[in-house]
Amino acid sequence: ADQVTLQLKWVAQAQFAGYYVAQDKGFYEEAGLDVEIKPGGPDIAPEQVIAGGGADVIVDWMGGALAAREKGVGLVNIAQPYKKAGMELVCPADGPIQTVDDFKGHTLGVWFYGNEYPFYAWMNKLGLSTEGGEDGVTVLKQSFDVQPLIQKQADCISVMTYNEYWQLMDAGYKPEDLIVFNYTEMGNDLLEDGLYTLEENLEDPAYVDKMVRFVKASMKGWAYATAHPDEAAAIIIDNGGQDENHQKRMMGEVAKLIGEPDAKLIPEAYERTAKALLDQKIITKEPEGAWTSVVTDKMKM
Amino acid sequence: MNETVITAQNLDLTFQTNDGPVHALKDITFDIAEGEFVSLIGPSGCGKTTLLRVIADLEQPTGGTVTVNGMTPEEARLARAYGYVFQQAALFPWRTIKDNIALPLEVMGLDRATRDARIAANMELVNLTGFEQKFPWQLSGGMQQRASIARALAVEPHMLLMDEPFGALDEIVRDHLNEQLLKLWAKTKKTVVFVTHSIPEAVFLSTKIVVMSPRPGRIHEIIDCNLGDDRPLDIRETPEFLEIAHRVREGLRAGHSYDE
Amino acid sequence: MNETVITAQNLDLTFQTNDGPVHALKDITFDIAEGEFVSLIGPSGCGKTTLLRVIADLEQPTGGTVTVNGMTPEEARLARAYGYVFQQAALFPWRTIKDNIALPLEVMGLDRATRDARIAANMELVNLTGFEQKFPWQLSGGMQQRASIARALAVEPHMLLMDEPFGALDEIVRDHLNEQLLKLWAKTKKTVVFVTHSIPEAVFLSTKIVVMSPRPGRIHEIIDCNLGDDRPLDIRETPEFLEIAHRVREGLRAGHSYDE
Amino acid sequence: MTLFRPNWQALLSLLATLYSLTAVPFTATMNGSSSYLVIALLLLGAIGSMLRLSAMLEIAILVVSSLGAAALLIGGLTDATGTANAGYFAGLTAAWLLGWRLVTVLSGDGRNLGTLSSLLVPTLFGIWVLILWEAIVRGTGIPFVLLPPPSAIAVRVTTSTSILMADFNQTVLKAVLFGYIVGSLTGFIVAILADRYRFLANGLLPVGNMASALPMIGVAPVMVIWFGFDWQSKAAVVVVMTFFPMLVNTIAGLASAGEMERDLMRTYASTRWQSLFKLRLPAAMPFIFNALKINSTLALIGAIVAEFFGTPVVGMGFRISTEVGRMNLDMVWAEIALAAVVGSLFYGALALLERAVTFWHPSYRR
Amino acid sequence: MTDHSFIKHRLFPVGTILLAIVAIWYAFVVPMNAPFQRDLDRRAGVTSTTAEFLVKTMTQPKPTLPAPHQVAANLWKNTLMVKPWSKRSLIYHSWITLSATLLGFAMGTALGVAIAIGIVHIPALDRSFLPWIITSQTIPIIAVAPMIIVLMSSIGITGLLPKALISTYLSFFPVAVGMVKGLRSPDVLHLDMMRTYSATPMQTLWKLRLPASMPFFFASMKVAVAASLIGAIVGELPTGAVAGIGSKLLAGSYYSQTIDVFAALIAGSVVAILLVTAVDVIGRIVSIRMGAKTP
Ligand SMILES: Nc1ncnc2c1ncn2[C@@H]1O[C@H](COP(=O)(O)OP(=O)(O)OP(=O)(O)O)[C@@H](O)[C@H]1O
Ligand SMILES: Nc1ncnc2c1ncn2[C@@H]1O[C@H](COP(=O)(O)OP(=O)(O)OP(=O)(O)O)[C@@H](O)[C@H]1O
Ligand SMILES: Cc1ncc(C[n+]2csc(CCO)c2C)c(N)n1
Ligand SMILES: [Mg+2]
Ligand SMILES: [Mg+2]
Repeated sequence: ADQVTLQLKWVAQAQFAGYYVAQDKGFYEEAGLDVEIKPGGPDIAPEQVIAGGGADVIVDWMGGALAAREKGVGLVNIAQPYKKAGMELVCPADGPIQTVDDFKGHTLGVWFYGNEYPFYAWMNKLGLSTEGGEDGVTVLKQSFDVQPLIQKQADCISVMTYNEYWQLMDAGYKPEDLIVFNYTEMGNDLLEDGLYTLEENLEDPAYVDKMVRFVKASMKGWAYATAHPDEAAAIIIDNGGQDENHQKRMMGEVAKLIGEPDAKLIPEAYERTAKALLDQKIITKEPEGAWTSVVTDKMKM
Repeated sequence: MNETVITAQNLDLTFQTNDGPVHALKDITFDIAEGEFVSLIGPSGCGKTTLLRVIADLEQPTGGTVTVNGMTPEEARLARAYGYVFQQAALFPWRTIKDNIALPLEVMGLDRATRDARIAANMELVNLTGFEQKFPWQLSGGMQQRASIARALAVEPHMLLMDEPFGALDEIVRDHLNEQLLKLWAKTKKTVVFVTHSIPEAVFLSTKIVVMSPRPGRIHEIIDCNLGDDRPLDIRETPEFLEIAHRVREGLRAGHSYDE
Repeated sequence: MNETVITAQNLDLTFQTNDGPVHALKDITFDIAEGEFVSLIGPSGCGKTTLLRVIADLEQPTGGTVTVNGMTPEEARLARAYGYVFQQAALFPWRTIKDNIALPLEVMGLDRATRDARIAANMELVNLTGFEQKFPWQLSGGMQQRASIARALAVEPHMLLMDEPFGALDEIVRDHLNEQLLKLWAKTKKTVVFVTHSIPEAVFLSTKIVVMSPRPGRIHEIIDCNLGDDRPLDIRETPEFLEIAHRVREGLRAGHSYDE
Repeated sequence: MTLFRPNWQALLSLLATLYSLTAVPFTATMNGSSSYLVIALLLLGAIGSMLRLSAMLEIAILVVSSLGAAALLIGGLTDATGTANAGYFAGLTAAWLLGWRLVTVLSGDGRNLGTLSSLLVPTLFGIWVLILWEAIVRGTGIPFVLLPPPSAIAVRVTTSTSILMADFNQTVLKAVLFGYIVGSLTGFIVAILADRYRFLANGLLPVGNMASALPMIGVAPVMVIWFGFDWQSKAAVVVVMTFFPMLVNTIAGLASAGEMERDLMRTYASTRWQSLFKLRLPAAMPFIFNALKINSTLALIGAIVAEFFGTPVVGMGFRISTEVGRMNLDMVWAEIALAAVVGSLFYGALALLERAVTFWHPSYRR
Repeated sequence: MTDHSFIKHRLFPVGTILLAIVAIWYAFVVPMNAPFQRDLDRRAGVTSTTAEFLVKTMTQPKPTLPAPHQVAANLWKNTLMVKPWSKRSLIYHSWITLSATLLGFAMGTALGVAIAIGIVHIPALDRSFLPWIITSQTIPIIAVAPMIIVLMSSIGITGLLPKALISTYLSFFPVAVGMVKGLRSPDVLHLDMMRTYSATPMQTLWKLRLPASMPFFFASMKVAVAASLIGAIVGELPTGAVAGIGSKLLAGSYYSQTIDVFAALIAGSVVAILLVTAVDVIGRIVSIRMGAKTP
């Protein structure tokens, strides 16, 4: 069977259920693939791993991938399972922030490590300085958890609809206790989990064929996971995930972001993402050839 | 005679070592009166240092009692009843010679002027003037030993415990220091307990000579020695002197393990 | 006479210290023939140790030349031409007495049987039999010094450099070791350079006595000393002996800084 | 006496140079003549260092040949990243061996070059680390996002000085300095107390040993919760990290005074404080400096790691952890270089102070 | 040491200090967890008595600062109630970390000693190397570790070795520095004596420098073994939280499972105690066999 190594962006959790399910259910095997899934973590940059030859495909956010592309890592998006962004900013309802106009002079938490681009793009759009002070916002690099909100170190923090939001629920918040700014709903979303591979490999038709089989099997996995969230959660736990109940909920939320698992990238979403990154000078020139539909096009056949 | 200042009653001391106990002192009994000059003499390893250390409360006897000035050795030590000269110089490497001599004076809380005066006088006495600012490793072995003598004398204690203070010195310096010590003793009526290997030195300096014998360390003989208060160096050629020296030598030889 | 083994020509040595240079040796010139027993005597701090260290290539002279067996001191040291006894015992605290004596023999690569034989013989010689398995701190000062003498003798070198080896020993042991050393010397015709503070010791042992004077260390006088090859201990009462001792004492006194 | 005095570095260098002759030119943009110039320089250095020349002349030849060849080799990579062949690396090895020979000559002749050589030698070593790094990274075309070449880092340092200064201010001047002083001082004071009360020492030392092994990764988030996300929580991490080394070392140092020296103080019936100040603290100084030196590196590392958790958007640790995610590896290495420079200067200053305070220790009287 | 003095000089003082720590810990639990508990109560609209409130602060599932008994219960559950080789067992994770620590420590100690011997004997190394060894330690390895792990896994080195190498990097330094000091610690007199024997540098090393450096060696090994453990834990963070104490810490902190984090911390400390104590005991045995005065 053909070898494929997949590097995830984060630890084993339902965010990546499709791949684990495809693996567990033998979809990859059926497609003649021998897939190794490497979990990520806060210290793993998938872009680095693929540049060093440690992976064939990575799960990455568009922002990080385009930034790496400018640095000479020829990443190309070959599939985009996530149609919507799961990122949002939440603030306690009894806090000082009720609307976007209240941000001035307050502290907002966001993750870094390449996950900060949507936030900065948004602030850029709002015309708010991120240098602190009266007219700007103070940015806090938040830790992995929801403590900054619980401890009231930040007035708002970033959460994923499928993960940290539910940790707040676990911590006793109810939906009505929170003001939520959802990037997708605001139209500020940048593309999240996509599959990327190196440009030079795509010149080889055999490699493209391998990727077609890989993405196809993965999407089969996603479809199965969406249909059987409980089983998917159990598979995640078997692969080192934590907290089965949490994974079930996460599966449900993730399914909403994926919708119909067809892996197609929507060009408008790509354009919006690229523009936002350009506006913030995260990338300096219009990216070219950063996505391709060769794989998804071949999948239909 | 004068009041007793040091008494030992059936002293016994055994060291525990990795290969069995070492019986260092056995059944030691003696009295030392105020103003006496007592020499301890005996073969190497017979327990002279150990005995001096017991008196100074640096070693705990495993049997018997010692009193110093009517107190336990510990109380005497805390009352700063004595000055002690070690067999090795034991100078602090981070202090200059002058500051080493100043050490006990600082501990006693003397003011700088008194300290400086005493340091100068005692460095003069041991002929080290000019070496005030040197560090110990820059001095010869004999010079280090002299610095440590000056350090003990600067304290001006009523009682001096000296462990082979002149061992590393040449004959001339030794003679000189013997005379100085004797003068000091005659003038201040200090009580001195003095460990030495030299029979002439013991006879010249002492009013009483304790001859010890080894394994286990016991008192072999106590020899009275009365050469009068005024002792010029050439007293060492007189018959009385030679007679006492002979007795000490005989005692030493008898207690010694060599059978020649 | 015999072949010359050590020559010094206009030796000069100045130490640099934090408060200025110390002139330790000045214009030292002498010859030592094979089989001679030369004593260095002189006031404390006059440079005896320094001179011995120069011969042993432990100190670099700042002027003049030394040759040892016709070689530079360094070559002689590398050829293991001499054994050295230090003023301090310098035993390794982590080795037992026996292992301390074995040290130079191990360095020389001798096999265990030879080592053990030499160790036993030399421990016997300094009367330390029975203390093989003790560690240095379990021994008295004098015993440590004897162990260090045994260590140097075990090497069986052709030339012995000894820095006050008997300083910490009592008279009886000292006499005993003086006799042993003399026997050894007479038997093996070693060349010995010997630092001492004791005039009788120097006269008893030596064929030549170098009297030094201090600040800066110079040779004051070289006194020949010919008491014949067979010297019982009581030779020390003979007029020839006393006569030489007197000359040494005069020389010492003249070179000394005390003016009594 | 022959004119020829072989040494192993030059001999190996000669071999490597001869091998490199088989692969001219070395890179895509390096022409034959510049490759041969490199070879000529290397031959000059290797042969020159084996002749009985004066030390000065040998040094001069080695400097010119090794550094000259290295400069040409690195220059030969312009627009030719990843095209270096085996001959290129053989030449590089030969130049490096000559550099090693140079260092050996310089340190052997330490006496007549004095302090100059004690600065020169480590500097040369550092220069060679950079040369090899640059040549290997660019010669073999290691991706920038894995390891940037030093030249790129240097460019970044010069273009980002204001960011570096702000990060330095936040991390070093606030967190490290405060934490280092407070942590070391409290460790010292507790050690003095523990020395006074044996009970404390018996209890604290094992606990101290265990705490010093506590991974700071675990402590840092807790500190953020307790002291907020600004520099105070980083300083707290540094306090915790520096406290125990100082405690353990000071206690060991206070116990290091000699038996006889203690006895001496006993005979003076000196008080505890007097023994402490006059004997045991001076004797403990080498140990205390040991702790200060260990702490100087620990403090920096602790503060940087603590910034991986909650932090305002400034600081060396913040920068390192975020710029890795943004693939700005040059910025990451610029911060690492800054940390190394700061840490080395800090350490060097402590070493000088140590020498002044513990001048009497035998290790300075070799 | 007799059994009695062991109790008096070890167990009792250590026990007291640990008790004091636990007491202080409990004292902190209430104020640390109270604000959040108040928020919770307010949002839930309940008012509770002081006693109820106190109990609540000590029984939160994800407390800011877990109470000691919560941690103890977690430890109990994850060590004694599960099979030691199961992935849920802290013993299993501790073993993973311990094995990397030991490998790294062994390599670090060997490297440190080798470097120190080189520095003491070769002037070129002393001058050129020592300053850079010091500089190497000012590099925040913890920041570089992820890159190293990624680099190594890209050339196919995975598993124990990358973690152990980070341990090596952290542990060689204390050993090297301590041993340089130790190898230079012999008395000038002793060195002179070896000179008079015209001993080779090798002989001086074996017979004088190494024995004289033993106290320094063991002191720095204690520091080094602790550093090794930190290195192994740090090395576990970027491997995607698969196994080891580091992965437990990380996994716990993703989901604010503070109790898990503290349990993992304690497991780490226990490993640390075992390691440091082992080095200490070996050090004592060696020092007694080298004739040290026993108290
Ligand atoms: N700390 C110790 N542990 C074990 N044995 C000891 C200790 N100190 C001394 N000894 C032993 O006690 C005996 C007496 O030693 P001490 O130092 O009192 O002799 P000394 O008479 O002073 O000898 P010297 O004239 O050589 O200095 C010796 O046999 C020695 O080995
Ligand atoms: N390392 C040194 N640094 C500075 N001065 C020194 C050093 N070693 C010795 N001296 C000085 O050199 C002089 C001679 O010292 P040396 O040790 O040779 O004397 P000595 O004759 O052996 O004395 P003693 O009989 O007391 O042992 C002394 O004045 C001493 O202070
Ligand atoms: C250092 C760090 N980076 C990101 C996240 C948040 N996070 C959790 S899952 C996820 C989606 C990744 O595909 C993101 C961004 C975090 N908690 N800590
Ligand atoms: Mg004694
Ligand atoms: Mg001398």
